[in-house]
Amino acid sequence: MKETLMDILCCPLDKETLELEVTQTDQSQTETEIIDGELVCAECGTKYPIEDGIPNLLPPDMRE
Amino acid sequence: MKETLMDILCCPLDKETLELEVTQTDQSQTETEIIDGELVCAECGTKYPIEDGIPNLLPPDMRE
Amino acid sequence: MGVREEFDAWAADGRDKGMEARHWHTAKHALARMPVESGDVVLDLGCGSGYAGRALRETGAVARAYGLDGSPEMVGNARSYTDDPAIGYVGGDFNALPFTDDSIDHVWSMEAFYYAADPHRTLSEIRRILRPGGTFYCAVNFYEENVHSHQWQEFIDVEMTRWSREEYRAAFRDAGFHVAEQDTIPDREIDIPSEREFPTEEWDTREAMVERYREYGTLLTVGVVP
Amino acid sequence: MGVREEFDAWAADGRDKGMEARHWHTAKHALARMPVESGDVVLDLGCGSGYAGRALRETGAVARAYGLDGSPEMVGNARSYTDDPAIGYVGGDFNALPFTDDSIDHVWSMEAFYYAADPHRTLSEIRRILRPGGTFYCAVNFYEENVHSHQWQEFIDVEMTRWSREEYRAAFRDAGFHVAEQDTIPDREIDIPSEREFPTEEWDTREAMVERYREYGTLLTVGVVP
Ligand SMILES: Nc1ncnc2c1ncn2[C@@H]1O[C@H](CSCC[C@H](N)C(=O)O)[C@@H](O)[C@H]1O
Ligand SMILES: Nc1ncnc2c1ncn2[C@@H]1O[C@H](CSCC[C@H](N)C(=O)O)[C@@H](O)[C@H]1O
Repeated sequence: MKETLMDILCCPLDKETLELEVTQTDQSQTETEIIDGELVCAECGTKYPIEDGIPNLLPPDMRE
Repeated sequence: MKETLMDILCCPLDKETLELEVTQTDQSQTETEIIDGELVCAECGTKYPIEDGIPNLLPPDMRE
Repeated sequence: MGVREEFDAWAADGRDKGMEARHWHTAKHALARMPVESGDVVLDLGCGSGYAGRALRETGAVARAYGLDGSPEMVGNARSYTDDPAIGYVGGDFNALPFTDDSIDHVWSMEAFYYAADPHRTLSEIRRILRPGGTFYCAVNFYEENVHSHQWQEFIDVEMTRWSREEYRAAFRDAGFHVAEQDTIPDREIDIPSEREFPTEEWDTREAMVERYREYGTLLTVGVVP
Repeated sequence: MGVREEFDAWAADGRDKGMEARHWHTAKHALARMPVESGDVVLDLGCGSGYAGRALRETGAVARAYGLDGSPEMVGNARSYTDDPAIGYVGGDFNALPFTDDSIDHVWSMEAFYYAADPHRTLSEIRRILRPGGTFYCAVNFYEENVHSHQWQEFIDVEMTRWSREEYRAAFRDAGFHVAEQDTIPDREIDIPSEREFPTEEWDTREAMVERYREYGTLLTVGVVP
């Protein structure tokens, strides 16, 4: 995912702001691609994984 | 024209209420048809003819 | 010459019916998209022969259908083609619509809007008479991208506004509409002669005729009142 | 079984591409109608292979295109088909959209909406994330009037909502949308075998297949946020 996506993303549960924690990026592209990391809701603390460049914002109970 | 049309008609110039003056009707239909008459603006007094069942709401300067 | 003289002449020599037949090819597809409910009141601006209102009534789609036209001869013809008491026709001009605010559910107009003396004013008049959520279905064959329509002005004694797709969207928004859809509807029904019959009186090449009808067809812009 | 398991399996065995090919026949006509401007952000709900966003970007129609899907395998496939930096895909569920209020210009959804666990809630989520004037283009082949679609539920392990045309309009309005358009878009491209090849594995009669594709096609309902 690109960081520009953060402009419009929010926590699916309470619609509050997400904080981005980056573990791995790919700088080879024009815009930096976030490959691995986590999105954390500033309000409820729920964590959403970013894996293989894709943020998974399924509510935790639907993830598995 | 049918009298129900009066629900939505107004003077094209100032959008005020029109008053219906009926000269001739046709009662042979389910709903009375107004064949001849006049529509008069309650505000500006402009008169619009009803002829052969058709109200002519063209602004006076466009009538001829 | 004005709208009245020009189109009174068309109506008098039967061109209202000719237009109806040709326009129906694409108009019916646009009409079928209108989100009408059975209690609705629909108004056809520049109704010509008045076929759109009759079609909506015949399918039972709407409660009442009105047509407005600047040509008394057109309105007279339109009235003579039906005796449905829920259909009415009135003489009137696009610049000064004789309807009260919020009184109409949906406005339809086919091949007529661009004759408006002041199209921006006509749009704001349409917005005024529509209720919130009401739509304006504006269909035109004469528009900028349709290069084959450009010469039409030569044959008609009323000044025509030739907007592009984008200009239609912008003008709708300026008048306070949301733009919900814009589309070109192909005319798949018009008979296009085989290659060896070209050039015809009207068309230099078959490609041009195919492009005019099958590709550019009718430009539909749908505005919704917030 | 849920959306994830069902559609992860579809994605894993390549059915995302098969759907794209079939759905494109009608989807492209609906997409072409969207009133997009070049700065717009569009979201595809239940994006599958993600073709809609790619198409809108390839024609230069929009600034950014995002796709959301409940199946991580689908999203993974979709991402692998493009490296346009203005396209992004996210995992997520229709019931809890991870987008801020008023953040999206237009929402697109093809053959996906009716899988929502609570379609009324999904509509109000869509309305929440769209800006005023934003549109929801909702395209479905599975709907009440399309009798040939009724048996599809048997083959899919996710509960499907089968609304009629009128139920779609009513639900959109309940969620606060204005309904701007409703249409059935025929699939003119699917190959329909000649009479003597019927019955086929899927179709008893040629008439039924013609009705399914050429007549019922894809139901499109367009909602606009006031
Ligand atoms: N300014 C104006 N006010 C009212 N009617 C107008 C007008 N300018 C043109 N018209 C009417 O618009 C019509 C255009 S011809 C199209 C007729 C019909 N809608 C059809 O599809 O066949 C004519 O009947 C003409 O009289
Ligand atoms: N509740 C839900 N939330 C998110 N995605 C869902 C969903 N229910 C179904 N989907 C997704 O919707 C898609 C339906 S298949 C259609 C895919 C694509 N729009 C196309 O036209 O080909 C699947 O990818 C499925 O995973």
